[in-house]
Amino acid sequence: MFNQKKKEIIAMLLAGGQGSRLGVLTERIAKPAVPFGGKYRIIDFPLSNCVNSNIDTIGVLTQYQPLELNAYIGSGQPWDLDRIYGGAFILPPYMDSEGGQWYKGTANAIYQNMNFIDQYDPDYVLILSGDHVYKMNYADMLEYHKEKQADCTISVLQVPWEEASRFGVMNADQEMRIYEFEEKPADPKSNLASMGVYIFNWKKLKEYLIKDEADKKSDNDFGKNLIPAMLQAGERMYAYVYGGYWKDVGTIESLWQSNMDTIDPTVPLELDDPPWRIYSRSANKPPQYIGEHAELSDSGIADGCWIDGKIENSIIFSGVTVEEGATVSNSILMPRVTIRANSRIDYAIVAENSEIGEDSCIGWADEGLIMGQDGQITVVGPDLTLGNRVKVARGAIVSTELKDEEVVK
Amino acid sequence: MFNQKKKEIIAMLLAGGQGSRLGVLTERIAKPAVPFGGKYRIIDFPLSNCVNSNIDTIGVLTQYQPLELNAYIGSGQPWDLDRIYGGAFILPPYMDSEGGQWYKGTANAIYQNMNFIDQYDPDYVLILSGDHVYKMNYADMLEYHKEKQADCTISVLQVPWEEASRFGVMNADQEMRIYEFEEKPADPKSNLASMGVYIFNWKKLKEYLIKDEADKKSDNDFGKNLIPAMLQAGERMYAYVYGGYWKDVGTIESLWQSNMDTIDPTVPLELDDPPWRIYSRSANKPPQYIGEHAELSDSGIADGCWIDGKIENSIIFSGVTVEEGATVSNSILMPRVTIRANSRIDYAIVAENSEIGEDSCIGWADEGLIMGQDGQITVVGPDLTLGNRVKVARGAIVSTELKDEEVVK
Amino acid sequence: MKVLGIIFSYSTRENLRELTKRRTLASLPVGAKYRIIDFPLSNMANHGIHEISVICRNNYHSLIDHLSAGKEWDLERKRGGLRVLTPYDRMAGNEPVLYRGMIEGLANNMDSLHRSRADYVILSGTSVIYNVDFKELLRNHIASGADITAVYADNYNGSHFVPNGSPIYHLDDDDRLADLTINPEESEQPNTRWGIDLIVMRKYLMESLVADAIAFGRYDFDLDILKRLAGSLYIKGVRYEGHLLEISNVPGYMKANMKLLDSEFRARVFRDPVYTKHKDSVPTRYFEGCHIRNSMISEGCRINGVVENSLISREVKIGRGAVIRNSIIMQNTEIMNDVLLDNVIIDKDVIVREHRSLAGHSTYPVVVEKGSIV
Amino acid sequence: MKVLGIIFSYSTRENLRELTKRRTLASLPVGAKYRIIDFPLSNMANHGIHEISVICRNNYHSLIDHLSAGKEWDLERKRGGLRVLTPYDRMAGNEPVLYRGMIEGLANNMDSLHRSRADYVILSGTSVIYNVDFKELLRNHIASGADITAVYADNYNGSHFVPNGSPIYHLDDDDRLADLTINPEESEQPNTRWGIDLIVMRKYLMESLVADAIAFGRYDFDLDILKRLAGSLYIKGVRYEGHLLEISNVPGYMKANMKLLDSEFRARVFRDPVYTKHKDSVPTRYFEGCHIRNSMISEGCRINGVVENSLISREVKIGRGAVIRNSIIMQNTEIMNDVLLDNVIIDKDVIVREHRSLAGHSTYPVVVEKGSIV
Repeated sequence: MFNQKKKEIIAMLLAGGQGSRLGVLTERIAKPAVPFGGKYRIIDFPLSNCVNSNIDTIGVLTQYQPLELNAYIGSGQPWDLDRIYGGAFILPPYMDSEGGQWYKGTANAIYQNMNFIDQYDPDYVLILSGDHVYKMNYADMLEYHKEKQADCTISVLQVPWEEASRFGVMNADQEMRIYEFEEKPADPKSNLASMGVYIFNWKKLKEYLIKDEADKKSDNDFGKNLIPAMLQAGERMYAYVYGGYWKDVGTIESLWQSNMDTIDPTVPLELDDPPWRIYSRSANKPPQYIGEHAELSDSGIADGCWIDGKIENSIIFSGVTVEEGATVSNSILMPRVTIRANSRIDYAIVAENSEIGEDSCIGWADEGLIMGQDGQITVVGPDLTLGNRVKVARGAIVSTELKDEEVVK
Repeated sequence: MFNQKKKEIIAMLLAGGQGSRLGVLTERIAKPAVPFGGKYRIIDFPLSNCVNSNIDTIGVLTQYQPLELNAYIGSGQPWDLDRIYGGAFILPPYMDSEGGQWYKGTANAIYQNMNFIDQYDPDYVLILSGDHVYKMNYADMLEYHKEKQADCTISVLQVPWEEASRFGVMNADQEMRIYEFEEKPADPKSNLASMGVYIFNWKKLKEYLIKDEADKKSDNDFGKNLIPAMLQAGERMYAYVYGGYWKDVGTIESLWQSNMDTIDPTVPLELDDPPWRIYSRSANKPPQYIGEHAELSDSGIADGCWIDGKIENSIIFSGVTVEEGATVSNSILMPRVTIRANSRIDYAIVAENSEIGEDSCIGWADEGLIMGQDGQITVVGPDLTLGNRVKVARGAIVSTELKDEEVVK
Repeated sequence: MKVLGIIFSYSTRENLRELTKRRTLASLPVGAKYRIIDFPLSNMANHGIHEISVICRNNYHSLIDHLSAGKEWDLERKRGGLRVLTPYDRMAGNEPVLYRGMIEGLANNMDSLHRSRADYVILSGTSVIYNVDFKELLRNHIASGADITAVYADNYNGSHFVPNGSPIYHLDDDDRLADLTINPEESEQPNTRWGIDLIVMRKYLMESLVADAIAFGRYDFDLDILKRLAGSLYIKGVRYEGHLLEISNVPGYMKANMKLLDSEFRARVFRDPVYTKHKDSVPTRYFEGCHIRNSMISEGCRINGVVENSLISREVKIGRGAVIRNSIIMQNTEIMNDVLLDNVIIDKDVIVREHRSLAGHSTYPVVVEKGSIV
Repeated sequence: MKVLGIIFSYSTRENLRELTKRRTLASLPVGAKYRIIDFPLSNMANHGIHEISVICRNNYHSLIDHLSAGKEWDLERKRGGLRVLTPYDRMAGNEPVLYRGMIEGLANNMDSLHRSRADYVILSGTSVIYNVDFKELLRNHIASGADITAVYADNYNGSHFVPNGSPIYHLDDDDRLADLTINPEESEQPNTRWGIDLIVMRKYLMESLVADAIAFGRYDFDLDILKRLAGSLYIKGVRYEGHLLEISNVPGYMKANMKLLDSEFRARVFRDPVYTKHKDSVPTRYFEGCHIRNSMISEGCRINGVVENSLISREVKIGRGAVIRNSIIMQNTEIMNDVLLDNVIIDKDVIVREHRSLAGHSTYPVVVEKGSIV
């Protein structure tokens, strides 16, 4: 609009999802805004991947509970996306002279923003999802897309064969040209699972978006409708095999696991990676203070914390307080959580601003069972105050305040 | 959300309007984004008034064709509204876990954003409209509001009695306490017309917003529902008399007139006013170049123009070209308009990017009538190419391309 | 009421050895994450002073880099905002002339200061870190009818310590400045009121006082304005009640940093946000076998060894078996395995190799210069 | 391929009289709205060079003010972006030392330049304004296998004019630099190739060349690097084909500005956007009775009189009956009624009172210093 100039590629980031399987964690915020890794939010990963791949124009499609996400992205400055021409743009649903409609599906969300894309006259459009944790060079994928002279390139992950039936699977020939797409096939022919990362030639995509919109029976979804339609029409679609770390943090367990992966040196998700930094909006807190009684090991701790207890194999976000005698193990404490003296937190996620009283136990298990061994994670929702001597059983979800000595099973 | 801190007052700017009486000028943009005064857009006035009144936190409620408006506001930097805590925020309609709804009326738009307002814990909320041209110190109005210990203060204008029946009229006692509000009364009791500028105590407003939302019969509009409800309940509501220039630019004629007012030294709408600057996003163009054959008088011309014709009593936006022999009088040429050689433009508005071919006449009148004398303004819509020797009659609206020698009556 | 804040990035009475060899005092790292200037800048910005000029004298290279346009302090503004004022060429014959005192710094930048539309100025030095409610200070100044308000301390976080070279205010019973002397040496002096380089007055008064002083070749604000004019102007002394950090020599620098390990004191210093330049560091990683006690540690560190009573800045690496006590480690330094440090100040970008051992004393800490390899 | 742009804000061969008395060449106003530095900065930013260091020598006060963090050029970035490099204290005995040539400017800032992760550097002066496709220049440099690419002109917008003090490149048949001499005086010299201060090379080569030169006390890039090493390095001369503006003395400054009144030339200069610091000026108001011919005029002016063949900067007021011909009027100046000006350069913030008349000649324009009252 100001300084018209062409961009070779722009990204469209689908950040509208409610993420209902994350329960209390996404009641008031969109899934891409969920805190991650000690000082990030999930959306930092696709945003940082973009800037590190030299993509400086990103439309962020929001619809569900966007207030916090919009404020978090702001001018885009933390990701170096406050560009004069380009940058990060929030794209909510809107009305035109024919009225308004909500985003019906992923393809419809892009369809409604074709004017935005056309402003930049791009050759290629990169479609991303706001709820995956991974570090990926989209510039390499674009190179591949151009080499293959593809109409659409879909980034895929080789998953264990036994898990393939949980994914959208791409069946491709030796040249990696896709000839079939199967959503959660009972009997998969391939183990190439779609990551939900697509590069399209913009002209081609536009054509199919318009067709798809005209089809009243369509769900207007990339995976269900648009990709199959393109395949059926014989367009040149290629699979691009990505070999790095990738996780859909769609469940409590996968969110917990993926957080833990950031402090596991055997997992290739090193955040301390200067040539491929993950950027985030800083909380502006003083340095952490480690008190007289602290014991720390195998943990990541952010600025603004006050730690006088024991922290083991845990992720501690900024502004957390852990008092003397408290023990936090195998857990995630989100920003500004307080753990009072002598409490024990094990295999748990405690969401923003919540406070756990003294002598409590979060992730309490029946005798005879080792905590968390069966993979169950306890969750305490945001902005809750739990009293003293509270007991919350392993795997429970706390979404209301608890009085002293309450027990949640 | 980041750096919680109280604000005494924040502004909520209703910028969602379609402005349907502006026809082709608002087909693709919201009314507050309409260009004004040679380098501004209408929304620059309320935004600049806010920062000049030391209000640094503004929610901008958008719904209709927001793409250009959102990009224009961007980070808020041109208005000094790129603050770390506070600044300008675009607030579109959104979905929460119960689904989404469009803004139903002005009051509903505020209702849906109560969480946004509560973040700043303000004592007062200023409600503004995005389609009025005026320079006003809201800080003075706030002083008045506090002095009167009002629950709500409504800014009013003294209009000529014969025009009062076209406005929402406030009937007030000697203390300026409002006892009655009449929307377009046939027989007005007062000439105090509401300007659509309100200061509310936030607690009080919140209470009435919740009541109003619960009332299924309500249109959820400030003027129709919320203000009358507060009056009926006996709340302390005061009229604040504003004495300066104010114009609702809701029609083609008022838009034209208000533009002309910016170059009329007898009208108190001086834009060259360093202590009360109107800020705008700059188009970044080189200085204007005035050629060998130009004749200029009583006009305002922006950067980036190339003028070799005659310009009289007109407003010329940035990037406009006027070729040799062309005459532009009593007209508004919006950004990047081109007027080819020997054409005549009189009493017209030519919208962005349009081109008028050679030897054409825009604002052509039957013989015997002096152009424009009856107040009719000719409009050429945006992005149109009109051929050579075209004739467009006074008062006509052009919304499609015209071929050489076409005549529009 | 518009206020212009003026911060002097240098001090004429500091002796910080290697620490200020290549940087001006205002850009000295402090508190494991900050630079000194972050404190007065944040303090002003938090109290509604959004127009601030920083007067530089020399070695301001790193300060310009740190401040840039002032975005982190919310001072990148069209109206007001941050201005970093570097000196015009100043030569007397063939000699370069550094500002001798605050007056010359002001005079050299009078063009820029003059353009401000502020009614009042608040002048601040950088060798004392305080936290003042500037709105209240200004209200009191106006209410008192004083020409100049000068803020003093007589209680340095509970002690009667008076820094060397400080102006000592002699006030009459109405708190009016009667005389001013210069403290000849650092010492405990009960009931002594020493100026903390914090001055309030009308802007036009500052402009005319500076013009007068310069005309007579006077340059020292304390002696040539406050002391000299104590009789003719109403100069009011106002007591500062809060916490202080005073940094004008190396032991003082050490003491000021260590003071921040006191949780109650630290809470007061960081009651309002203190802004600094962002780095995109990761959370600090603590590995098995590390042992940390009573220390302030910033993000981006990787810590294996023992850290006690120390301040560790961003992106510091501490190897296995290393023991760090009573020390300050600045940004991006690497302490390798089995190093022993006690009472040491290690500047930025230093490497301390395996098995090295350095020890100073709190009255004379060892300083390792920026970029060294030990 | 990462590129670091390095712009020298000063020139050692300029003589611009009062115009550069209080400002460095790079911040000299030009083209009715811009400062010289806007052109190389915008040119680089438009061609994907987003990491730029500006090396300052002295009088850079106004340049820092103009550039701030580089937001207007889209160079306020976390990764790369604009850095304004002011000198460290440089004293030889008691004498202040100004950089004598480009080499000393580079050497003094080597710490900062060294931190950049760029592979290549592009060095640019400020006395010649050009518009280069840097991407293509770099591609050619790499393809040629040259150690250094040095860009020359042999055609100054159609004339064979060679500025005084320019390096003259003597190339062999393969466009390889064989020798370099300095042009002793401004003159028409057909087929002479003169360097426009635009150099490309690998960053590590620059670092080692500068380190070597400094070790031997050498400072002049043209003589001490290009000429001296012409035999041992492959230094390739590349011809610049586009438009040029050369500004090293007052008549040249006048000529360069007047050249912009040529619509075809102007269109080429502004083909890509040229960014500058925003002012919130209103549209320029033309009143009845004004008469304007062949002039460039910026926003915020109020014009009543006659303006011909002139450049009028922002916020200039021109009274009734005033006649301005062949002149340059800088920002915020007021020309009162019935003033006559011909071949005059009026700096910023000047007032010319009623009925005054000033006239110079195109070979010797009158210059009115900033802030004067005539």
